[in-house]
Amino acid sequence: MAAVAIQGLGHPRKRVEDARFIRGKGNYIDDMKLPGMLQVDIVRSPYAHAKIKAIRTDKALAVPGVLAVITGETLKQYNVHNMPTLMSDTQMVLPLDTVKYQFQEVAAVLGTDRYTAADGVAAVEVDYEPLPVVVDPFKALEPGAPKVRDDKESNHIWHWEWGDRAAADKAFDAAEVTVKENIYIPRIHVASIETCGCVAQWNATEGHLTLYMTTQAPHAIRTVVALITGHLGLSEEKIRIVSPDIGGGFGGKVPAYPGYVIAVALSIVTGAPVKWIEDRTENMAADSFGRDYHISAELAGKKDGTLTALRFKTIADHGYTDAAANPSKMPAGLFHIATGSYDFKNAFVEVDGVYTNKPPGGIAYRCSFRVTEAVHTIERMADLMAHEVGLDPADFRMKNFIKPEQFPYKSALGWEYDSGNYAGALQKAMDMVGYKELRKEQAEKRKRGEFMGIGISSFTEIVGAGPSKDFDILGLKMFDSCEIRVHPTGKAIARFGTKSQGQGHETTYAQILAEELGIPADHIKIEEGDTDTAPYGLGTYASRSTPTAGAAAAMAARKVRAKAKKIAAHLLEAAEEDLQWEQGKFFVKGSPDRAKTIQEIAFAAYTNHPQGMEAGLEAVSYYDPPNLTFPFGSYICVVDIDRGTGEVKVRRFVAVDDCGVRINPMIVEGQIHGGLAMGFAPALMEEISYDENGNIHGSNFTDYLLPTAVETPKWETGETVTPSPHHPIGAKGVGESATVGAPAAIANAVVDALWHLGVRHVDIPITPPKVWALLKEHGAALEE
Amino acid sequence: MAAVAIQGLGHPRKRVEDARFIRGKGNYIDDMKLPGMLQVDIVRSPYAHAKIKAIRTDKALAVPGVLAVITGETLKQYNVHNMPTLMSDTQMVLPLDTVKYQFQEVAAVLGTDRYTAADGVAAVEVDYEPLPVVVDPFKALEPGAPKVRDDKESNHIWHWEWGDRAAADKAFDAAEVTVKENIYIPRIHVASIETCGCVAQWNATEGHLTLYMTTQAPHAIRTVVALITGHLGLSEEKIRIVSPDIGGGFGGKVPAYPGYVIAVALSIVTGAPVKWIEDRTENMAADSFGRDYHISAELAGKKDGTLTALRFKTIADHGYTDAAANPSKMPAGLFHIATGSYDFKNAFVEVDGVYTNKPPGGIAYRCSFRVTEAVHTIERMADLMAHEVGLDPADFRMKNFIKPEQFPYKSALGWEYDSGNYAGALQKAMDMVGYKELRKEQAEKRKRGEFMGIGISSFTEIVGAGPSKDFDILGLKMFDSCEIRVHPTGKAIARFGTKSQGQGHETTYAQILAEELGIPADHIKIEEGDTDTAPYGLGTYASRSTPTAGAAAAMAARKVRAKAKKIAAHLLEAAEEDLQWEQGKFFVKGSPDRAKTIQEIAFAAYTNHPQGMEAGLEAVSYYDPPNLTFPFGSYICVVDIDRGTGEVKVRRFVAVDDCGVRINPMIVEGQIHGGLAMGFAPALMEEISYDENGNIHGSNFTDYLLPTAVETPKWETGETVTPSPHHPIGAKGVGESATVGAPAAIANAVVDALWHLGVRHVDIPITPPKVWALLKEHGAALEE
Amino acid sequence: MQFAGTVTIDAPRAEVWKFLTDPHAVGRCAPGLESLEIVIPDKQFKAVAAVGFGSVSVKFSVDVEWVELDPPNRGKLKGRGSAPGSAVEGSSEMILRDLPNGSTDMDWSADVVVFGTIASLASRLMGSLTRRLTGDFFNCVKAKIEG
Amino acid sequence: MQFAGTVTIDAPRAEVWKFLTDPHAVGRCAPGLESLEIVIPDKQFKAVAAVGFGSVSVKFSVDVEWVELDPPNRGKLKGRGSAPGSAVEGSSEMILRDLPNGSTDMDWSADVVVFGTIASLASRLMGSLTRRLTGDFFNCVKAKIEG
Repeated sequence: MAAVAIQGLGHPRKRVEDARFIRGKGNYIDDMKLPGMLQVDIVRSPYAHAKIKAIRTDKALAVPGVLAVITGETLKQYNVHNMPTLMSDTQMVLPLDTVKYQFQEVAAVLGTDRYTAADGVAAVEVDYEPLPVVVDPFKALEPGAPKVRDDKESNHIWHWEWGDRAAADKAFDAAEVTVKENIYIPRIHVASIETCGCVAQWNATEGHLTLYMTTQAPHAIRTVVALITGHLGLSEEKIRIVSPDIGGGFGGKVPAYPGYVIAVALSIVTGAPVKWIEDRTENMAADSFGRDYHISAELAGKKDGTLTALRFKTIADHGYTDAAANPSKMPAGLFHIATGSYDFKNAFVEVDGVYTNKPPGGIAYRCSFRVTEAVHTIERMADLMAHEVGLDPADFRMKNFIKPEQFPYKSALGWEYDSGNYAGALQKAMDMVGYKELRKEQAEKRKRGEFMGIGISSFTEIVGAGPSKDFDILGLKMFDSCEIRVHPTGKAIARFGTKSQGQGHETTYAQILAEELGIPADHIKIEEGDTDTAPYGLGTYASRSTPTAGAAAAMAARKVRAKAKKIAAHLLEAAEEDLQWEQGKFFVKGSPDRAKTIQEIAFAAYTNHPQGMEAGLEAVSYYDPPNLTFPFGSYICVVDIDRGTGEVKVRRFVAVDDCGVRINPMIVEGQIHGGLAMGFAPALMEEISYDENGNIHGSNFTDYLLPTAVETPKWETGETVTPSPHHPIGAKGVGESATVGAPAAIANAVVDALWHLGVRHVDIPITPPKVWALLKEHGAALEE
Repeated sequence: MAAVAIQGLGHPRKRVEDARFIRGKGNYIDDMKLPGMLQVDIVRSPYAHAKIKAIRTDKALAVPGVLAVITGETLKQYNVHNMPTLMSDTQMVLPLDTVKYQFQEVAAVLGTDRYTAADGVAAVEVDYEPLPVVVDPFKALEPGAPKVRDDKESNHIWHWEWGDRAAADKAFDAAEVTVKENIYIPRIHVASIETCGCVAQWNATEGHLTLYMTTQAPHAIRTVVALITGHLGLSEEKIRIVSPDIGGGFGGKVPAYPGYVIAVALSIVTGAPVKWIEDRTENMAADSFGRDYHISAELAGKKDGTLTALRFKTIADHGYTDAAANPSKMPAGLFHIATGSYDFKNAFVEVDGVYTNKPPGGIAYRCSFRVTEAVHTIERMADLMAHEVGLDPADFRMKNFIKPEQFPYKSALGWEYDSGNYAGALQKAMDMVGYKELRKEQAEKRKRGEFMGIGISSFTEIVGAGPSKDFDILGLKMFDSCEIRVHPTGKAIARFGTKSQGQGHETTYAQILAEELGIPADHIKIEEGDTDTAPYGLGTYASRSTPTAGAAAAMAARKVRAKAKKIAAHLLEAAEEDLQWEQGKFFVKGSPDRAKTIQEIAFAAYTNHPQGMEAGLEAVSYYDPPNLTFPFGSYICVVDIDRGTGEVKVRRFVAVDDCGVRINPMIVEGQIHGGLAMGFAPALMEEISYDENGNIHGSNFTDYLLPTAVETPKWETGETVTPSPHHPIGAKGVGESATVGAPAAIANAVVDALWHLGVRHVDIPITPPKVWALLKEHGAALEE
Repeated sequence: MQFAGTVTIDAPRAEVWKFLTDPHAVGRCAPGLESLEIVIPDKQFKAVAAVGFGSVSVKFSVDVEWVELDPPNRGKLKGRGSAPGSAVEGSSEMILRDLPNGSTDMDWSADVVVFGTIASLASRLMGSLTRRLTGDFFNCVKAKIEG
Repeated sequence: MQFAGTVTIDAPRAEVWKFLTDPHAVGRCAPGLESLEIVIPDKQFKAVAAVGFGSVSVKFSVDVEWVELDPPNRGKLKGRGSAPGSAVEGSSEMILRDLPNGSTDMDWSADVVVFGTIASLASRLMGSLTRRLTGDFFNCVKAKIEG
């Protein structure tokens, strides 16, 4: 057989998971069919706020094949009608007496199959008494506003602030120039193509629960389930969470939803496996949303364009319960990355969380805990200030960037940026796009009455949560893990506490291990998502897999290599210190032919290890990152605006990303393409809104506009490489960069196109009607 | 909730696996039904030796639902028509041209279900040309005997010897007394209630094989499969062996049988899961047998009864291929434990392996590699010598036992016995049974012409293979392993390289861990049998689980405890050296209230570990035992013989076992009861024999007599406890002691009953016809 | 959603009044009406009607109550209905005026709020659909009264 | 297994010979015979017969050959048969002698070896079964010839 290539770092290895995905052989939750499996479907509230006066189940129970209807009262017997959120708030599983948002779970119907259960749901009769609804967080904060939560003092959840308020205020008072804007980052939904679901399988004989579920964080879910159900005797060793293939996560599959608890409860009661799968509307209307931040942003600076201070004040709409998926100590996530790529001396941010009659949340939309909100705001504001002081937005950025020599850089809001070369990335993007020529073209077109805009976004992310000192979820430190076992024949299996949802972990983790051990990546099986087998980890979200579990992979591999060296010394009858490593083998210094390959060493680990050494060749690493990583990039977007329709046409989009060392350039490229599409979408198309009665708009793909290949622009990508100094392989994570960075480039381009009309800001999504109205307001619309 | 009891060592904890077994919820191979699963059935040879002239498959392929018929020619295309045995001999998977024993696999039929496949098997037409058959190993060694193997020089496989031949011969020459006897330990079958089988599941998309099979040694099987199929690209990381619940192993489920390879090949070709399950006759007639040792035994001694030397010469019938499941360097297993419990200064044993036209083998029948053969022989011979020198067999044994103060004791055949108190065990058995009164009763009955016998067996076993220096299987060292992971809530999961077949590992391993960690056994989930998850181990047989994996459990737990101590020190803000362990917690010396429980420490391991320490609380141990363990015991059997029928009635059976520290006395008791039944059975009932044409007798439960509750005597058990000095918890293993020790006690009792007639030996099984014939020969039979 | 309009019916006010306050009479013009039950005459009735909104079709059970009845001048009713996953609340008022030519003018207005699936799935369609349904309804009423 | 016996048939030797060397004639007495095919007259024939041994029932295809034929004195045949998982081999000889009363004595002997499932599953039953079957067979032959 020909030698198998090692395919370590930097190799554009084809995604091994695609072998099954492109053949339709993936194993998603809804593919699971267990013998005797039942199906649950959920009765949901048409009202956003109502008292439940009665739930009549007799007609539902008369539907052939309907086995049970359960309500909050049923669950209350076991004290599982409520559950804690990841932010230690309370969320109803099924209500006892009131519903708090439209499409909230009201009752659950168990049937022999999905159709039967749905028929049962249609036959459940619920009497509601509508209650006053509040959907606007500002109104929710007004005195006398309808109270969302009976168990709370008011609709104000928490106030959180970061930075030095007094110093910031002082800097503003002293500022030569200030700009201010109200920016709304609307509520959107991750809209994974696979909705959420689970199959709960209770083994009554063993008192053991297997819960197959679409979760991004299986271990955390296990511990949470154990903490919730401990009083029922369902302790942690009796719970196995299995997260099979996941058809998109993006943050939406971090929380636990009521459907999971309901399926588990019904499986325990019936002894049969119970499946719960959301339909599209349930997914869009009842799962945790993303964003919904109302930001009042101010920048201060000098006339020459030097930024001096930042003040952001935010109202965060959390819906009816604070079910955000954030590190527990950070109620507004990492929003305090708001100083972005700029060297601010003074900064202050504050956020107030508010209850409204909307679904619980929020989670990140493919972003590391509110980083998009921060990036969008600072990048929009940077453009405002640039224009205000009369600088080209590119020049303005170059002037204010943190300089390469300033790293590690301590921001005014407390973060220690690990590494960066912001000017390098922007310059590369400008070169790629032909910035100067575009500005010339724009000026010419403006003369002709054509609206062309150029937008820049020079974002800095903060990912890889996180160092155990500060980062935890319900107390669980945000380390992540890798276990590797090398088999006698030199092949290996490795497991991780993370869970790929499309990121390609099976491919890239093997490459890290291959790089470190010299075992071909094709000979390393990667597994995740089974709490019985994977080492404990906090899961995949917030671009943390490479920074944490990827680092753990390298560290575990190095432990294996250390043992391998001892075995090699034994086999070669040499001193350890006389051995030298060359990818895939140890040899005696100066005698390259006196060598033992990693495969020979592996066999010896089971057949001829030194007496006194334990057999086996394996290691585990629980990696506690010393810091976060700070990927960055500069995106430049060129738009043309149709004066007749208001349509924004993205003509060019250049994305230069710097995510440190690239494990698999092809996968990085793919992640960026996907991320750009998910930055483009909320910039121009996606939004979930509510009418004054709490009726959702955007609960289906007719109303909630996902971009398809038809709408999506052609992306032009480039790279710079500034390794993370503290990550074992210098990688930073890239899964979310483009989602975070893209919207501001598009919005800035649109405003840039309309600036001369007097337009200073447009909230995303920048839809044709919105643009057309602006054009019309400024007398620039073409009308028939 | 009430506190959960820890249930550590010595606790008669109920078997947790019984929850599923007694409810019919066990998960055995034949319970597995995978979607689209096909079934294979096997065409077998009616001849013990024949040339295959033609295999006609057309009628079989015409059976509706029959999908394929494969032969050796099919497999030869992939070079998998032969496979290596564990003794590096060659075994046919399917023959190309000749069959070598009756019921050998000839072709395989794949059908949509078991019935279809069986119909296909009946429709395959095979033309045979019968060849000369040799079933007697002595005849096989004669010049001109039919040659069993075309690829070998002769029917002689190997010669193996141990000890000092010259010194032994010299001692015999100088002996005052010698005794000699030819003893046949017949071929028997483990006859597990569950036959062998597998479900092979090839995933063509991933190039991955999952093989669910009834194996006692999953990891070794995986490596062997990888070594066999490496040339086909099926490498070790792409093979997962899962051994589900096993309905009895006893050694018979250590080897790989052709059916497994056939099922795998057919799954790979069809892409569908393929099940193969033996029927009873296939299991009895084609799987590896046990024993079949023809031993010519001699002892030398002084007139006062002092033993001086031992010489055993053995012809070992291995059938058509040497597929014995022994440590690879030991072709006759541990037969050189033949000096037993006695202090021999000189000993020599030799064994010659021989091919015959019989099924391949052999494996141990619930015994640690030929130990029963050795024990039966030395214990029968001890009785002969005792009678020869006119000593009571008990007194004779007491005189010759290795004394407690001699341990560790180096035997003349090279073993280092770890610990023992043989006289103590025998004395206890004698007290329990009332030995002196029985001898009186016997004398009185003999006067009345009644035949009553008292038999003693003071056996010493050798188990727990084994130290890596000497013990390997195909090079793989015979360590075993435990991995333990403690979850945040202080519950745990632990996995082992062994595989319970009824031994109760799920119960006892948890007790060892509970003892060491103070985590209640009920909070520790135990798993084995999945090569993807369990650490590498050599499997369960030869009473090795407690000596190796049980030791690994204790060692892994102690590693966990060492880390727990560091965390406790952090939590208590105390120095490690000031902490004291008390089962389940660490406390500050002198301040018992300044304590952290293991559960608190576990939570801290994920939520509040010291900075710089990795998160998690887990450890792996691959335990390389420094020595074997040497359980022992003394059994006394009292029989009455029916002069009219020859029936041997076991009136009393006292079994005093010393297996060192008892982890779970109830399980030890159960193991002894089961072992005694499996000692009783071959002593009186079980045998597989062949006629001169190679037709098997004993291929079904009508001809092969398993004892039921009706036949089985009432056992009286007792214990002494002599811990193993080198095992972490002092345990020795007990699963096979009774099987090994019981037959000699019964045989000795029968000979004792008939000694005065001149009977000196009866080969087992001591069936009524055999006894009646002896009685008749000596004029003592009652005839109508 | 609020709707209003005026319909001129070529019939005397009393006749128009009689027709419009008789649920069974009006019911014949109600689109998708499946059943009608008078609970308290001139006070309360129940109706079941199937309505299709685009791809969504639901059957509403509606409880209707006359909250004002000033024969033959002015009537006002309120209703609340529910369907699986949806609900509707609304009120409607009519004022009859004699026309010189013996005909009657009816000024009508309605205020309808929908909740749930219908609201979220079919909101884009609601306005035009409602216009079409009310148009059909009043044409029918006119035709029936005018005979 | 070896069997032998003598049967006295109340018929002339030639007649007995003729019957016993006619497979179709003898076949009528063969237990479980399902088909019979003459391959070479007076030399070779094939038979298919179902035989039950205790719980085991198998259908044997047997090839039979006359290896000696000395009419009307002595005949010897050999056969080999197979069934799924089983095989049988055997030979049989008959010697006819005139009796003074015009009857014929037939001395017969048979040597049968079985292999495979039948041998291993049914060996305990084989002796008694064979005795019963041969008894039935010769009673039938006697009856048929004596007519």
